[in-house]
Amino acid sequence: MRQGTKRLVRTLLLLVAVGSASGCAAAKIRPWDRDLLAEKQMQYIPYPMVHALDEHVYFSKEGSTGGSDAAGGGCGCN
Amino acid sequence: MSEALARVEDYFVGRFTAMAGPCEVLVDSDDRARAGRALRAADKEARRIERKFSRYRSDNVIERINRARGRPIPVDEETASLIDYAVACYEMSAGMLDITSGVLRRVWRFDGSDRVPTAAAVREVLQHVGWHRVTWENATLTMPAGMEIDLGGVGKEYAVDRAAALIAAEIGDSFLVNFGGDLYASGWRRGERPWRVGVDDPEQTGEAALYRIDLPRGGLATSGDARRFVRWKGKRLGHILNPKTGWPVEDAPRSVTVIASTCVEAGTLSTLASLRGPGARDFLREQGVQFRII
Amino acid sequence: MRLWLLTVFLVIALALPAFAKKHPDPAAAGRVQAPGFDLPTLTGTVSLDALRGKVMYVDFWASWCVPCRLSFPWLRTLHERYAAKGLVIVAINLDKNRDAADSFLEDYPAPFVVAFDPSGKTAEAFDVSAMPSSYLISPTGTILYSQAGFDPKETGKIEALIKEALPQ
Amino acid sequence: MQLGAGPGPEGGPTDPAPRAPSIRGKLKAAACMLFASGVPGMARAADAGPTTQLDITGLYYSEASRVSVIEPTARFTRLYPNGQSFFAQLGIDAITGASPSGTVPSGTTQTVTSASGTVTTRSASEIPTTKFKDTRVALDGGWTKPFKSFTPTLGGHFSREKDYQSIGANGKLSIDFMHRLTTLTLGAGYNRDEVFPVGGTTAGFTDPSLIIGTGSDPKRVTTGMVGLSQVFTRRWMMAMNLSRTHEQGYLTEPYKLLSLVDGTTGLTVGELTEKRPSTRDRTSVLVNSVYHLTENVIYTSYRYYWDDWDLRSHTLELKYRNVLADNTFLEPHLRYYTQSSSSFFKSNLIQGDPLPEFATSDYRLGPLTTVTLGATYGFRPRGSPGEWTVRLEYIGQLGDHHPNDAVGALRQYDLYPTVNTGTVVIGYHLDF
Repeated sequence: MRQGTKRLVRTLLLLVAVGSASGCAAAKIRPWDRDLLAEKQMQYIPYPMVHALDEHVYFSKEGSTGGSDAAGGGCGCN
Repeated sequence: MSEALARVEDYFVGRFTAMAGPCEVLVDSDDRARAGRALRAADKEARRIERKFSRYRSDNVIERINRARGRPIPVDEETASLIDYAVACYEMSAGMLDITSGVLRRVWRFDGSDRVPTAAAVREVLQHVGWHRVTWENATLTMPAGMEIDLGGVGKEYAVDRAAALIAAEIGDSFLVNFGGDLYASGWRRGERPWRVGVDDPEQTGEAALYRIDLPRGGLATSGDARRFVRWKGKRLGHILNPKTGWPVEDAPRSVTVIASTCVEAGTLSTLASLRGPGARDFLREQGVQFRII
Repeated sequence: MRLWLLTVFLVIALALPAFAKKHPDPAAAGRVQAPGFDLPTLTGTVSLDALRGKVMYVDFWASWCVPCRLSFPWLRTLHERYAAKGLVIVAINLDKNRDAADSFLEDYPAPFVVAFDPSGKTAEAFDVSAMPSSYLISPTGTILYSQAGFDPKETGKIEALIKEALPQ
Repeated sequence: MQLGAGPGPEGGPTDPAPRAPSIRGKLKAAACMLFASGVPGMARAADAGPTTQLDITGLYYSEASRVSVIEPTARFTRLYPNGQSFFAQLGIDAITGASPSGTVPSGTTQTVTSASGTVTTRSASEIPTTKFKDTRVALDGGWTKPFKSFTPTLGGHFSREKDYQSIGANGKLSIDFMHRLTTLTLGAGYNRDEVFPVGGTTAGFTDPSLIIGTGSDPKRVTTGMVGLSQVFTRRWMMAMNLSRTHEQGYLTEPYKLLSLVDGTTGLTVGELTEKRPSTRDRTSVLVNSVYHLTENVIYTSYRYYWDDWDLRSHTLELKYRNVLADNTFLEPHLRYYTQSSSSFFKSNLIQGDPLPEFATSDYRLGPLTTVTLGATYGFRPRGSPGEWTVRLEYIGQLGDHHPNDAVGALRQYDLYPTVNTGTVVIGYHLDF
């Protein structure tokens, strides 16, 4: 397998391992304990529009892309 | 909240402005926190009803109905029950209490001058007045283009009773709600004292109270407004309009104050009385309610 | 592309348990005793025993729970319609911070009984699995019906159950 | 109506109440109907109507003596009681300024006319830049609806500028399990970008004036994403996202050039267009954590990125949301980014050497470090509705000033000077 794909599989397995391990650790959070989690700030992207601006700025200033959402491309930033 | 809460003698007075007028909540208690909760409940309900039913707002059900140009408009349960109440008043008053009569203000300006619309102008507006032109069934209103409904009349009194119901659920103390003169008292104050209400003289609104009424429990409303009238052929015509003729009711009393079990009933009775002009006193005596006519 | 198929397959396998719904056992309705509680309210205290003989509708809610905003107006309707016929609604608040509950109650005034259980021990006793959760309790203290979450389309069915449980 | 409710003189005479009423009885019934019908103050749960949200953001981005961008964006979102929502968004970018053309300092004073018609004079040691001015319009839309244990999301994108058009769509499916403590998200996106450079497209390594075509040249971008989010405690949740992008088609930057220099003196002999591969597979793994203290919130994220152009990058981001008095907040923000250069990055081509398969001197594919420092202040002005946020940021980009493949006179010049950028983002949110 090409070097990139090998790395991808390794990351994938890591992802699954983290997922299942964490699943049982968090069993004791009850529905009424979700007060903080329900807050608007408790999101990975609390301000989606500002996040989109940042993605656009760094996409046109650096060589990397992606990470949090699948929407990509869309500008001839020369 | 922008309202203010002050201690007066042995009760609390909370004031705020809503429905284009001064609003007050009086709570016969020493507990400031409870008075505050009562005040907040009244303030919130007054604003909610104003937002929902005021003719001056551009984003509510009244606006949707008045802009429908003939299309049927389904309404929510609260609006439906208010319209049902208005229809009951329309039938009870043989068409004299009509929520579609608001458009008459397009031709009438009660600014104390002697400007009076022409008969033709009145006739033209009257084509857009009359509940009989409206179809109202299973909570859907269909009204010909050019017509408008106005729930402002009953709206303020409804807000008083609604606010009172919410305060009663909030605190046990006796209280009094006063939205711009329409009020409701929940019961006897401590020490078996009634709420004493001053009714001002229509000529100098705002100055000395002409007389006082004891109001232990129930609604009080006043119809007639000293400042809105025209002079015509030496006669003073008040702003109470007869929806059938499109003309002010002749010799309507300048102010009719009625006490009834709820503010809504008091308001409707006072308006019905005013519409009878000189017959107002006999009408109210026949209804067996406490009232004052000037 | 083979790799992506592997990923998708793996993911589906992992996600399957999510769809195995836990159905409450309908046959148990009416036989399970409701756990007791004795909680402070706005004006005093409320307990299950004190309300024995009355049909109760217990609703667990919190200020930060969005469906609870939708359920409160409906609870008010139930109160307005059936309080006189003997229905007692007890809305148990699970907020950890009382101010949040108070400001919610300002926006959604509650004419029915509101109790406060910041520790959540009553919710634990009722094994509440979602927010809000509500339980219809018979005069003898047994759970006639339980509803996890709030679904406007279910309100008709619950109202019918309440009418049935109330003394005719 | 002056209300004197205090103890006053004995009440005035009121008329007595004689015979049984007729209208009053009917009126009482009607009033009871009004209040008894369970109407007070509430819409039935089912018809709590939809609400609308307005979000406006304005970006002002300015690189010292280079590019400046003004980007206002407005978004309308319609929210329904069952959680479903639509949004439509319009964004406009106005870009002006100059960006490095890719060529090295010529060592002599020169004037240059560029494809988009502007003339610049340049001193010997100055990095050659091409001036441009462009306006880009972007339209976005989206829909989502939460079901019992999964939430689909769909989105669409269209953007158009003078020499570039992009049409795209993306979809996501989030599946909740373990009582919504674990959420798996699958995402896919497709973008079709078309490049129609001013002056036509050029072949690689040719004279910039040699035009091979004027038609548009598509670039297809497909992305796939799988993410796992886990709530660990009442205060802490973490997510890991793996995303993979495949780009195919015209990936070369139309205006980027390479200098052909004399192998010993380093003086410019000529300029060639750059050449990049026609495919690119890009992968990134992002780990994201949100931790809620008593009132404040800490956001940390790390991304590792790699692609088959041999470019590797690390990105570390820290934000600390500090809640202040009467719902204002201050959120300081640090971002550190470093990337290794792609395999075909060169600062120039040597005359006489055999041409490589690919080559670019675009600093964005070379060794690069970006440091961003900034803070966001959020507040709700008393009396006026809606929430405002203002963010000020400094972005510093440091390349490799003296690359080791520089020859002759070029060794003394700073071929990749540090770029300092300031940005201001103003945000406004309104529920109505």
